[in-house]
Amino acid sequence: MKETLVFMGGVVVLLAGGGLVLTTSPWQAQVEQPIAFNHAKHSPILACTSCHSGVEVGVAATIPQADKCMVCHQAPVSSSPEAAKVKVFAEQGRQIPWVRLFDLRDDLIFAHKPHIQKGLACQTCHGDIGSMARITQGFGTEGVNGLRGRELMARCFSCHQARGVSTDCVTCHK
Amino acid sequence: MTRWGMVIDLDKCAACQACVVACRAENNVAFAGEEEAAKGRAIFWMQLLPVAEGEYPRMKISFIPVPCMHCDNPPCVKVCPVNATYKNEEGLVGQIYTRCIGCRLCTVACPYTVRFFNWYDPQWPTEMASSLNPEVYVRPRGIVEKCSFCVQRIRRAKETAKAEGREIRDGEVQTACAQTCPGHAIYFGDLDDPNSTVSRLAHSGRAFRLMEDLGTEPKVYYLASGEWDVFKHPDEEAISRRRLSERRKQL
Amino acid sequence: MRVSRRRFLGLAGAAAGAAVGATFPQALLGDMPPAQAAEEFLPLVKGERQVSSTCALCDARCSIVARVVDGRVVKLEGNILAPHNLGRLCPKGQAGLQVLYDPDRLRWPMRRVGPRGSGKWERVSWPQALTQVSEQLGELRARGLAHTVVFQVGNGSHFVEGLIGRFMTAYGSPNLVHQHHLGAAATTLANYFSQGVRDFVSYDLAHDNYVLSFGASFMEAWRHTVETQRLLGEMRRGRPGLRAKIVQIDPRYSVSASKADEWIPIHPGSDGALALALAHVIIAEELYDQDFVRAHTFGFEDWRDKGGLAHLGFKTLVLRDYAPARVERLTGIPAATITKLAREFATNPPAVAISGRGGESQTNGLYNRLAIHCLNALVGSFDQPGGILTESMPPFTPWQPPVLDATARAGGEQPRLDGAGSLQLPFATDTSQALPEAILRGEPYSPQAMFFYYSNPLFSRPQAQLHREALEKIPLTVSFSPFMDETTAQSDLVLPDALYLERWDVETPPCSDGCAILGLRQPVVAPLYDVASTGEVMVRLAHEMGGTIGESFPWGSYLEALQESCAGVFLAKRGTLQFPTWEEFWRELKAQGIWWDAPPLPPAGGPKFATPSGKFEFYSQALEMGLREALARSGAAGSQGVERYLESLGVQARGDEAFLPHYEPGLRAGEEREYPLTLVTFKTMTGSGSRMANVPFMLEIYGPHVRKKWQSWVEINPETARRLGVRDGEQVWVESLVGRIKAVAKLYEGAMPEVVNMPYGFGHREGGRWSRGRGANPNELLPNIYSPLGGNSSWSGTRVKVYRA
Amino acid sequence: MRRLPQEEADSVLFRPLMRSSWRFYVAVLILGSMVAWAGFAWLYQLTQGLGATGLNRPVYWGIYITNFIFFIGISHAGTLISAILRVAHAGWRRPITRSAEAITVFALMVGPINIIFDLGRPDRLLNVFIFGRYQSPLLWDVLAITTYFTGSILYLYLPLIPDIAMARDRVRPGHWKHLLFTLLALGWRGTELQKKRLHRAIGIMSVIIIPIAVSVHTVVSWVLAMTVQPMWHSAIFGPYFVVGAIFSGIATLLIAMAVLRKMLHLEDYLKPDHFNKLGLLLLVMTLLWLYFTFSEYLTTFYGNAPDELSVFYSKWHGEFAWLFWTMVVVTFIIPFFILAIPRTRTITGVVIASILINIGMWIERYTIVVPTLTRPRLPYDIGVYLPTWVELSITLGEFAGLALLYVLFTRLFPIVSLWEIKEGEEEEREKAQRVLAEPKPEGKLAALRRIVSG
Repeated sequence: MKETLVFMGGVVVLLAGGGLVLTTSPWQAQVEQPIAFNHAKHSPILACTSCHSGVEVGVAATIPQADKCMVCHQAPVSSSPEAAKVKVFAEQGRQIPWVRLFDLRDDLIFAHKPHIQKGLACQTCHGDIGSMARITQGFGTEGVNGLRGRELMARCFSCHQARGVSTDCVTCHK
Repeated sequence: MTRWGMVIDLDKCAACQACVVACRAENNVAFAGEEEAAKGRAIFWMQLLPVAEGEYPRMKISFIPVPCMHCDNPPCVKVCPVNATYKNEEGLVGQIYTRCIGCRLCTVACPYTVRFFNWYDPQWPTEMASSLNPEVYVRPRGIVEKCSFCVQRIRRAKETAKAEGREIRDGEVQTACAQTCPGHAIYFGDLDDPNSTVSRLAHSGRAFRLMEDLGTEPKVYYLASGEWDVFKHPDEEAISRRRLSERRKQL
Repeated sequence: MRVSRRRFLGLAGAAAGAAVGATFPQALLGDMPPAQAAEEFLPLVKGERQVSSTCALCDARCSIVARVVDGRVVKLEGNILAPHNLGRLCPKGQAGLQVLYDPDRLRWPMRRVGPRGSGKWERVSWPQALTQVSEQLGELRARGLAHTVVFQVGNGSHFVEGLIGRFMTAYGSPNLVHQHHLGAAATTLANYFSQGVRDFVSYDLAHDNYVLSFGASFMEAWRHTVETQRLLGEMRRGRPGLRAKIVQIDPRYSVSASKADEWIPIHPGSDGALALALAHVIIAEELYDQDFVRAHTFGFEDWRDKGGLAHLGFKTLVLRDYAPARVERLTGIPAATITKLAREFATNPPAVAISGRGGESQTNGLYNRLAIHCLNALVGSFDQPGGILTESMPPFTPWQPPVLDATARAGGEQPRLDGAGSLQLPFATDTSQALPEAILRGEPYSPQAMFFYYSNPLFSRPQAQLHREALEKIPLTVSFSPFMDETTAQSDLVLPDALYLERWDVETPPCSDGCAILGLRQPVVAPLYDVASTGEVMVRLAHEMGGTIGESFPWGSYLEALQESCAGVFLAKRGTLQFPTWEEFWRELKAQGIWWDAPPLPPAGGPKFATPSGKFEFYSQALEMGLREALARSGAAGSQGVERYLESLGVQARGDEAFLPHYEPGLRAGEEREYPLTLVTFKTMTGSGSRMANVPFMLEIYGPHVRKKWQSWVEINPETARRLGVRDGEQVWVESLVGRIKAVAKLYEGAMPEVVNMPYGFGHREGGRWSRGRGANPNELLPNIYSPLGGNSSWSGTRVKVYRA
Repeated sequence: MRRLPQEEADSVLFRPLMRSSWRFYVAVLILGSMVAWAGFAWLYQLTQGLGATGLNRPVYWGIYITNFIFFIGISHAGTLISAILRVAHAGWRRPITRSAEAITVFALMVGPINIIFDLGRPDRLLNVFIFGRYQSPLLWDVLAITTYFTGSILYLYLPLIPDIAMARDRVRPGHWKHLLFTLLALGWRGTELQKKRLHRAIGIMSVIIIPIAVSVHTVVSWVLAMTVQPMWHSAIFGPYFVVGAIFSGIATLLIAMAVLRKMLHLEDYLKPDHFNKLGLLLLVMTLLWLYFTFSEYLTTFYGNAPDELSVFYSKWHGEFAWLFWTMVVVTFIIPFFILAIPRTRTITGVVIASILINIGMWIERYTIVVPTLTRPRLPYDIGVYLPTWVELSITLGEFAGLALLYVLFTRLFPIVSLWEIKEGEEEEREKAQRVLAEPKPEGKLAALRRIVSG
C-alpha cells in the first residue's frame, strides 16, 4: 500500500511540476519594449493603419519609428515619460529597437496586404490589442494571438475555406 | 486549370550544370562537403546524370538533367503517411517541410530517386548564410526535400498577374534552371494550355519521358537529341558535290 | 546579320517589359527581420533591388543582374538585355555568390611580419599600405631602377590593366607582363600571320552546318562559353530541317565531345598534320571554294616574288607531303576517316574549323593553328554567315597619353625582363613563363619589385616550383589578390582587390557575331570588408607618387577615369543607348548594365584582310617580314641569316615551308621509354582558375562526365590501367621529368590508351578551407618549355608515367 | 517415466519467481548495459541527425528497417503458433504456448521502435496519428501492429491469469509481488464459471489473433511491395513474409525453449518430443520458405526486366552474393539436413538449426531491403551501404533488449502454463478413466489367445 502511495505521489509531483513549467514558459511573460507604448490610449484616436501603415501595401505591418510618432508628439500632447523617450529617439535620429511580438515560423508566407484588402479586421487575428495598455499574456513571440502550429493553421484554413481562398499547402508554406 | 510542366531539349543541352548550381542557389540547398558527398548525401534538386556506353574509341556519354518529375501519378504521394507530400491542383508535387516526419518511404518509393533527405542540418558558413533566398525555407535535418518547380517563382508570378488583373503569360514563370540554361534547353510552362511552348514541345515527335512504362505520368518531358545524317548513299554524295557550287553562290 | 540584330532588339524589348513587371510583387513577399523594423519598410523600395553588373569569373564577361535583398545578394541571373549571354549564366556565374561570400576572403590590407610564406601577417590601413608602396617605388625610381619593377597581370580587368599599364609607363618600366600568352599566343599570332588580326576572332556558329573542332572545349572552357552553348542549340534546332554536324578532334572525350556528333581521338599535338591532310583531300578532290581561294588568298599556288624568285605554294606542299595515308600513323586517325571528314567538311557549307587548347596549346601550336585556319580559307568561311567575323570594340574615349619624364623614358627603353619581342622571342608580347629563368639568371637585370594582379604564377604556370624559387630573389612582392593563393602567401604586402560584385569596371565581352559590347560592372553591394578596387588603388598610388606619374592620372577617382572612357560611347550616339545628355546615358547604362551595337556590315566585294597582301595568306609574309625585321634590328641579315635564325628558334622547316602551314612535332621533355604516356591537362566548365577554387558548389559537381567531385582524378584508359595494374579509384602517382603528384585513378573509356588526362583547378597549396590541400596540380608536372616563335607553352604534351601509390 | 510429485514440479516453475540466482543478475547486468549503450547510441544519433548512420542516397533504408521486419517476423513465433496449436487442439502445445506468446509481445515491443530510430524527425511522430493518411502502407503498419500488439498482450495475459493466481497464493502477503499478482489475477479463484469464461475468451482470442498475425506481416511486406521498386513490387511478398515470419518465429521459440529448459531446469516440461515436433514444423517451414524464395527469384529471372535483373544479379553474383548464398546455406541447406534426419533432430540439432535460421532470416530481410535500393533505375552512382557503429550498437541493443525483457518476464511469471498442463493431465486422466470404465469389446488378439489357451 505504501508503495502505491509513493508511486501516486510521484505522479502527482511530476504532473504538477510539468504544468508549472508549461504555464510559466517564457513566451507567456511580459515583453519589455524600449518604450512602453499604450495601445489603449492611442486606439480611440488613431486607426491601426495610421501607424502600422505597412499592412495596406506590403508584407509586414511595420512598427512606426520615432519620426512618425513625432507627427503628433511634436506638440506637447502628452506628459508621459514614454513620450519623452520618443522625443529622445527622434532627436538623436536613432531607431527605436522595438521587440517584435508577432512573428511567424519562418517556413510560412504571410502578407498583410491581401488580407486587409479583403476587408479582414485587424482584430480577427490580433485580438483586442487596441484596448490593451500593455501587451502581455496570450501573445506569443511566435504565432498569432497565442495560436501556434496546428491551432493557428486550423484558423487560417477555416477562414480560407469559408472564403474560397486557396487552401493549397504551398500558398502559405515556403 | 494550369498544369505546370517542363521540357528539356537534350539536343540543346550543353551539359554545363548551370541548372544544377542555379537551383541550389535559388532554393537554399546547402553543399554537402567532400565526405558527405562521397557518401552520396549531396542534395541536388536538379542533377546532371551521365549515361556512358561503349568502349574506346566508340564511346558515348549522354547527359540528362534530372529534376523532380512532378508525376501526375506520383508514387511518393501514394505512400506518404502524413500528407507531407501531395499533388496540388496545378500538378505540382509539393513537399511540406514542417509536416514531414522523415520516414523516407517516399524517397524509396520514387523510381527516379529525386527525393532527398537532410542527413544533417545544413552547414553554411555564416558569410554564405547571408546570401540565402528569403523566399525559400531553409530545411532542417531529418526531413525530405525535392525540386519544387520553384514554387516561389510561380507564386510571385501569380501575384504579379493578379495585381495587373490578367492571366499568367506563357513563359512568364521560369524556374531557376530554365532561366539560367545557357543552351536555352529548358522550358517551363502550362502543359494544359495547347498554345504554350511546353505543351507544343511535349507533343513533338522527339518528346519522351523517363520510365513511361511505370505509369507515373511525369510532367518533365525530354526531347531526344537528333542525329546528323551519317549514312549517306554514295549517289547522294555525288549529287551534293554537284550542288556545292550552286549553294556557295546562294550564300 | 540584320536578322540577328532585329531578334536581339525584340528580345531586349520583351525583357525590359518583364523586368518592370517582375519588381512589383516583391512587395508581397519576403519577410522583415526585426532589427530592420524601419518605418515604411517596403521591400519594393528598400529591401529588394535588381542591380545590373558584369560577371568576372571567366573571360566571357556575361552581363548579370543581381537580386539584392536587404543589402545582401541572394541570386545572380543573366541579363536578358545582353546580346552575348541573352539572360543566361553558366554554373560559375551562378555560383558567384559563393565567391562573394567566401568566408576565406582576404578582408583588409596586410603586411608580412614573419618570413615569407610563414602566414604571419599584420593588418595595415590603406593609407599606410599605399604610403609604403609609393615610398619603396619612389626609392627605386630615384636609384634609377624603375625598369626593374615588374607588374604581372592576369585576366582580371582590361580596364584596370590599362590603368596599370599607364602607371608602369609613367613610372618608367617596360615590364607589364600579361599571362595570356601562356596558351593563347598561338591563336592570336596565327590569326595575325594568316588573317592580319592580332586578336581572337568570332565564329558565327549559329549559321554553320559543319564544325570541325580541333581540341576546342567549346562547351566547357572556350572563348564565350555561355554564348557557344546557345549556339549549339542554334546549330541543332535553330533552323528547320538543318542540323549542323559537329566533329570533336581531341585526345580526350570531353563534355564537348559528348555534345559533338563524332569524336575523333588524335595523338596530342598532331592536329596540324590532320588539318593539312584534310586540306590534301579537299584540294586533291577539288572541293575547295575556288572563287574564294583565287580572289582572297595568297600563296595557294606556287608563285614568284617581285625579285622573280620561285616560291612554294600551299597546294604543292600539301599535295606533296600530307596524303592521309602518310598522316595516319602520326595522328592515329585512319586515312579513310580523314578522307570522309574532309569531304563532309568541304561539302556542307557554311563550315568552319575551330581550335582550342587541344590543337593550340602546344609548342607547335602556332603552326597547328595556321594549318587549321587554312581549312577555313579553303571553304571560304570569312565575313559571311557561318564564317569568321572580326570582333569590334565600343568607341571608348582614348586617354591622353601619359606624361613621361626622363626617368620614365629611359626606363621604358630598357629591354623587357621576360624577353618578349627580343631576338629570342620575336613575336611574343608577353611571356610570363620566361620570367623565372630571367630572374634566377639575373639577366638582363634583377627585378627589385614585383606586383601581381589576378595572377598566381606559383599555381598556374608550368613548373610552378620555378616561380617559387624566382620569387625568393625579389626584394618586394605585392599581391592584389582578393584570396589567399600561393603567390599571395609569398608576398610582402597584400592589397586585396574588391570582388567583382563590389567594384566598378567596364568590360568588352566577345560576341559570336562580332557585336561591340560594353559591359558595365557596378558595385552590387558595398564591399563586405576593408578591400579596395585595384583600379582605385592605382589612381591613388599615382597621386601619392606625384610628379609626372600623378599628372598622368588626371582623374579624381577611378570612377572618373571609367566615366571618361564611357563618354566616347555616349558621344558616338549609336548602339542601344542613345541619349541627349550624359546623365541620362549614364543612368540608363547603370540600369541596363550593358551597351551594344551591331557589327559593321561585311565589306562589299568580299572580305578584306589586314595582311601585307590584303588577302588571306597561306604563305605568311608577315611572319617572314617579322623575322627579317627582328634580324635586321639585331644587325644580322640575309637569307642565310634567316635559316640560321629559324634553327635557333627551334623551327625545323627551312625555306618557304617555314612560312607556310606545316607540321612540326611539338617539344617533349623526357624519354618515351621512361615516360611512356602523354599527359593532357584540361579545364572543365566548373573550374576557372584560383578565383573559383574555393567554391563548394563547383567542387561538388566538378567532373560530371566521370562523376568526380571534391578531388582531382587522372583519366586512364581501362586497357592501359590493366597493363599498369591500376584499379578504378586507386591512388596513383603521375610522374614527369620535373615532378610527381598523386591523384585518384579514374578508368575512363574516353581516354586514349597512350594518354592520361588530368583536370585543372585542384592542388592548391594555399587558399581557402575548401581549396587548400585538395587534389593535385598538374602544372607541377609540366616542364617549363615554350615555343620561341610565339612564346606558347605546352599544356598537353608532357611525357609522364603512372604507377600505383 | 518417472513422475515428480505435483508439488515438486510446481516448485520448479515457481522457483524463479521467488528467488533469483547470481546468473540472473549477471544476465541482467550484461543485457542492461548493452541496452544502455544502445540508448547512448540513439542519443548520439538524435543530436547528430541521421547522418550518424551509414544511410545515404540511394540507400535510404538500412538495418533499422531490416531489424523492424525481422523482429516483427519473430513476433509470429508466438501468438500465431500457439493460437494455431490451440485451435487445432494439439495437446503437446501446453508447455510451450506461454514462452511463445511472451516472445511475441516482447518482439512487438522491440520491432516497431526501429521505425522511431529510422525517423528523421522522431519528435514529429505524433503527426502519424494527427495527420495520418490511410492510403499509406505505413499507416496500415501502424494500425496492424498496434492491433496485433494489443491482441497479443491480451492473448498472453488471459491464460496467465490462473497462474498468476497460483503465484499470488504462494507469495507472502505484503511483498510487492503479492500486490502485483493480486492486481493482475483479477480475483481469480478458479470457479467453474471463471474457468468456463476463460476458456471461451481464450478460444475467441485464438481465433481472432490468427488473421491479425497474418495481416501484420503481410502489411509489413506491403510497405516494400506497394512501391514500384525492382524486386519489391511483388504480389507474393505478403505470404512470403508471413512464411518467413512464422519460420523465424518458430526458430526463435526453439532457442528460447532450449535456454529456458537449461536455465530454469524445465526438462520435465519441455521434453525432447516438443523439440522434435517443433523441429518437424520447422522443416515444413524451411521447405515452404525455399518454395517462396524460389518462386520469387525465378519469376524475377524469367521476367528479364533490366531493373529487376540488376538487383537480382547483385544478389546472385554481385556484391550481395556472399550474403545471399550464406542465407541460402544457413536458412535452408544446413537446417534441412539437420531437421530431416531423425538422428540429428535432437534438441542440440534443432537449436543449432534454429540459430542458423535466425541468422539467415535476418540476412534475408537485409538482402530484401538493401540491394534494391543500391540499384536505382537512373544512372546515379551505385549505392554502397555500411552500417555505422550507431546502427550496430542499436541493433545489438535491440537483441539484448528482447532477451532482457524475456529474462525479466521469467522472473515475474511462470513461463510454463501450469494450469493448462494440469488441465491437460486432468483431461487425459478423465479420458483414461472413461476408457477404462467402458466395457471393452474383445480384441482379435484376446480372442486368439483365448482360443489358443482354451
